[in-house]
Amino acid sequence: MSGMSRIVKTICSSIFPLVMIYGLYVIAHGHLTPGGGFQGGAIVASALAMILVAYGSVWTMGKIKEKNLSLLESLGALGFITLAFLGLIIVVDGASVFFNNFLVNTNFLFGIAPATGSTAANINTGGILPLMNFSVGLKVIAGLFVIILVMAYASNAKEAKK
Amino acid sequence: MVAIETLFESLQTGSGFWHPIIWISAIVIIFLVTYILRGIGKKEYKKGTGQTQSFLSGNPEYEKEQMHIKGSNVYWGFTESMKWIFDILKNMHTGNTGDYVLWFVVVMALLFILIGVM
Amino acid sequence: MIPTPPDYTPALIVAIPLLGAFLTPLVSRINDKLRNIFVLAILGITGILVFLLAYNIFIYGGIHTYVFGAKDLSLPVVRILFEVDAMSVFMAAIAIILSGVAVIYSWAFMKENTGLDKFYTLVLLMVAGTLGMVLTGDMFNFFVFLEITSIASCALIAFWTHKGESVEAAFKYIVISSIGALFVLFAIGIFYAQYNALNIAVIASSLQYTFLDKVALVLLIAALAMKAGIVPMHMWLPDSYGRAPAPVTVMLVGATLGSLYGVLRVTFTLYGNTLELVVKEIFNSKILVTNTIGWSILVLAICSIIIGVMMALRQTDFKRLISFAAVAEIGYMFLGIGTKLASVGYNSTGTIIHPQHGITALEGGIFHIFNDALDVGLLFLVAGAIYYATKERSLDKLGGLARNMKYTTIFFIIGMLAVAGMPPFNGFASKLLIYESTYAANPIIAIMAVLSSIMLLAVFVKVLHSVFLGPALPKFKGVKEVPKSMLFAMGILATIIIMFGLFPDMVITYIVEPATDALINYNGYITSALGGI
Amino acid sequence: MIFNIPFIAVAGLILIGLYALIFKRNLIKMVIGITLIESGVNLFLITLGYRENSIAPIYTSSPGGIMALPVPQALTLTSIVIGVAVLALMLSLVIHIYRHYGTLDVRKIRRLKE
Amino acid sequence: MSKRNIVAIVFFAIVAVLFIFSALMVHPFGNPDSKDMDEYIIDHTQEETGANNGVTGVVFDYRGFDTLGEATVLFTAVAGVIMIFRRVKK
Repeated sequence: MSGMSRIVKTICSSIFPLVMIYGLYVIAHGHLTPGGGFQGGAIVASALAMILVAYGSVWTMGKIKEKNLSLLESLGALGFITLAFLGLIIVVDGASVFFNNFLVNTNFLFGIAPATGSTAANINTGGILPLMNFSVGLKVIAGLFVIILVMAYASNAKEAKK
Repeated sequence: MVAIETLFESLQTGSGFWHPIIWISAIVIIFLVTYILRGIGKKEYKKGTGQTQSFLSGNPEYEKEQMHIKGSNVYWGFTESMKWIFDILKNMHTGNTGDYVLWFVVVMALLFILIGVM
Repeated sequence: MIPTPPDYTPALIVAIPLLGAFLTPLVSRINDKLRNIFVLAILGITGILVFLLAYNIFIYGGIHTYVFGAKDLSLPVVRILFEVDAMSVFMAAIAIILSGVAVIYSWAFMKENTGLDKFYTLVLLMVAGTLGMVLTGDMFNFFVFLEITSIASCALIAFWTHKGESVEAAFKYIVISSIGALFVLFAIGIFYAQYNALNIAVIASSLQYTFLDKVALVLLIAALAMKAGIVPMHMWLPDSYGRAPAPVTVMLVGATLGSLYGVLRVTFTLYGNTLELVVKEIFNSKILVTNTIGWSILVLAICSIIIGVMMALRQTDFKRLISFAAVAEIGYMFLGIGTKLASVGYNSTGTIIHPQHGITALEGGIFHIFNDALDVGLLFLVAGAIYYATKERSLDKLGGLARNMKYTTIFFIIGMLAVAGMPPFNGFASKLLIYESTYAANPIIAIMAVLSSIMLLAVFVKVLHSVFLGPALPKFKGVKEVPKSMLFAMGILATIIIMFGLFPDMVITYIVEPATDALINYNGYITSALGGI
Repeated sequence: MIFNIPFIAVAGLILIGLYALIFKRNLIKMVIGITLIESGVNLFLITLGYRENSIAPIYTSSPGGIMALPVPQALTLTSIVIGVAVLALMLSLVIHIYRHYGTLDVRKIRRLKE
Repeated sequence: MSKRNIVAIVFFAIVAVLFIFSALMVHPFGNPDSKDMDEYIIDHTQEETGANNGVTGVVFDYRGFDTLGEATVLFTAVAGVIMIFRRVKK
């Protein structure tokens, strides 16, 4: 399929930034509001899938190769496991454990301890959880989109063969 | 710490013991005895005569390549005589994926009856 | 002289292969040879850690626990716990040996193929999944690693996508393994619903054997036994073993044994506390639940031994034949397990007793796990070498290869005798233990097992005759011996086989007996997790 | 007992999935069956975490009151992502099977048997 | 109605009956029996993980290793799909 009509393309490209921003919002506020890395990543990946459907897989594959996407995905996974290893390396009050939340309660980046009970949202809390959300979000965006892209391109190539 | 003398202890199986070193030495002794006995045997026979040629009951001898028995022909008699068992097994192994799941459901149901209900 | 491993070793054993898997796509952009070295180095580091841990546990005993994310465990157990006892490191050693051999083998075997970076990535992921399965102490974590192993193995089975059979085998494998994993997750949900816990030790300590626990037990045993490949749920196994590339098949053996470890964990640790205390009144005769499960496992085991051997007798595909032989070997392991479960009983005073022959049977079964991994792995590597040299997999077309491939023939003879349980190789020692203890339990089953073992030898004599012996066929004139690296990989396994065969008592004393004791002693497992608090 | 209607729905979903796997012949329908089983298990996990008139376990300007159990939601999240992965792999395998065999009938995709 | 379908229906019915019966045996919907682990998480997630969202606290802190495995599963699937659709030379 070589993309849909001009109307669809225009509407998709105008909706795309809004869905993208919404997904990034869900990723960034994963430790405060419902959502997180996986959900927001799925939203952004669905936006990309919308572009893929509108413009056709050949055009999209021409814009971005799946090799780069898988590279991006392994970068996200590396960031996640690196945060886990940092918990093992950095010693916070005697605890150096794999998956240790070494940033919480240190008034550093994301390190402010929230007041217990029903509080107002403070983006600067959560320790390494927002960072993990970012890496997982990157990973899910790249992963889901590369799956959709590769499968669409392969079935498209099969149709072209006929 | 691994004690080195445990290398040579023999394995107690409850109603006996098993020691590979003793077994291997026994095999070697038996081989030597057989070799000596073989040395006693007669050596003189006429080369190039009928004594050294193979005799297929008068039939002409085939080429070497044709005399190789293929894999599915080995144990032909066995499989032929037990054909009924192999037919049952053959019908059991349908390559159908749904049947694989069906076998799982069957075993699960039987285990339910054995463990859950009774 | 050998240093004691740090307490975070169990985490590193799983995390380092994962890190390597995430790094492999980046490394393979640089250079292919560098990627091969990198993968082997990752596996080497993991192997060193595994063997440090194994040495420490086998010699000094004890159970290593590691809590993720907190300094120490606190009640209630909300964090993921790794609990490593002798059985776990036993299985981890098997997995790491097989994967290292497979990687060395696939250097030459896989050279002509494309997409090798993904291949090595998936290999590392599969190793990580198997290691996590055997090391974890958390039910849901076990499920996650089970899924990692299943997905990676499925993708690797379908590596030769230009062959329809490979894709078909991969589809069957993913259907079967996802169903098994989903039912395992269902059982985990049942546990969570009743005890609000996911940790194995917590669940085992608070298990009450209600009806839902029976359902969960049935689901776990059925699903994990299917993934372990026991008759009549074995049909996916010859398909996927026979069509995967040879190194992948060797790692699949390790993954299948991981599911077998799951069965052991469930029957002996998770339910070991309760099963022996529950008595059922059937026709006013008191029957232990353990004996019911043990006898059902015994029946399945003897069925898999006989059917596996009979099916192997009529196969003409080399790897498929070895796969059915592997089904029979799995039956021997389940024979040991079932004999142990069925042998528990009352004595005259009405107290529970564990007879010696049951424990010997379990020892034989656990020893046979290692032997089966080595022997079947070596045979699959030999089959792959034959395919690499001749591009031919049917026994009807092969013949007379012993002239051209001497070392391969020697390795095949070693593997064949070891699988068939001929002295002085390792298969004999474990099968001897299984035979004797099973004879004490039930003579007929022992006799069937011995006869099937003899038929197994006959099967491999057929392979030896039709592949290696016989006149030199003209179309195999130019066949040469396989490269050095493949021979080296086969040589590693053959060396371990001969070592285990020559010194069985040391292996039993220092490796198998600690694993058996760790498996039987479920209270130790529970207290080492929860005793510290 | 009447409060257990969600659990009966779980059992029904799993049974429908098993039915599709055993009796249907189209590979896509079998994939749908596996997805149904997975949805049933996810529904089971998520219903375990529900408490009567409870709110979501989020403290950000929460009205207060008892909260639903957070662990089953986390487990369901994990198992959903795993299901997506399995589904993607199965569908790509189905595409390849159709390329090689020219059919999706499971009775004809039997080159590996006996 | 082939023989296979009859056998299938019989065993399927057994499994169905037992599943529905066990569904009735679960605790009543809406009030679980024991919930100490989740109560602990609900009480301590803010001071231990610093997250207002309890689910995120569980996913990334209490059970972070599961999340690593989950991310690994997605990574595995992506690698598998790309590998399956790669260009093979026959």
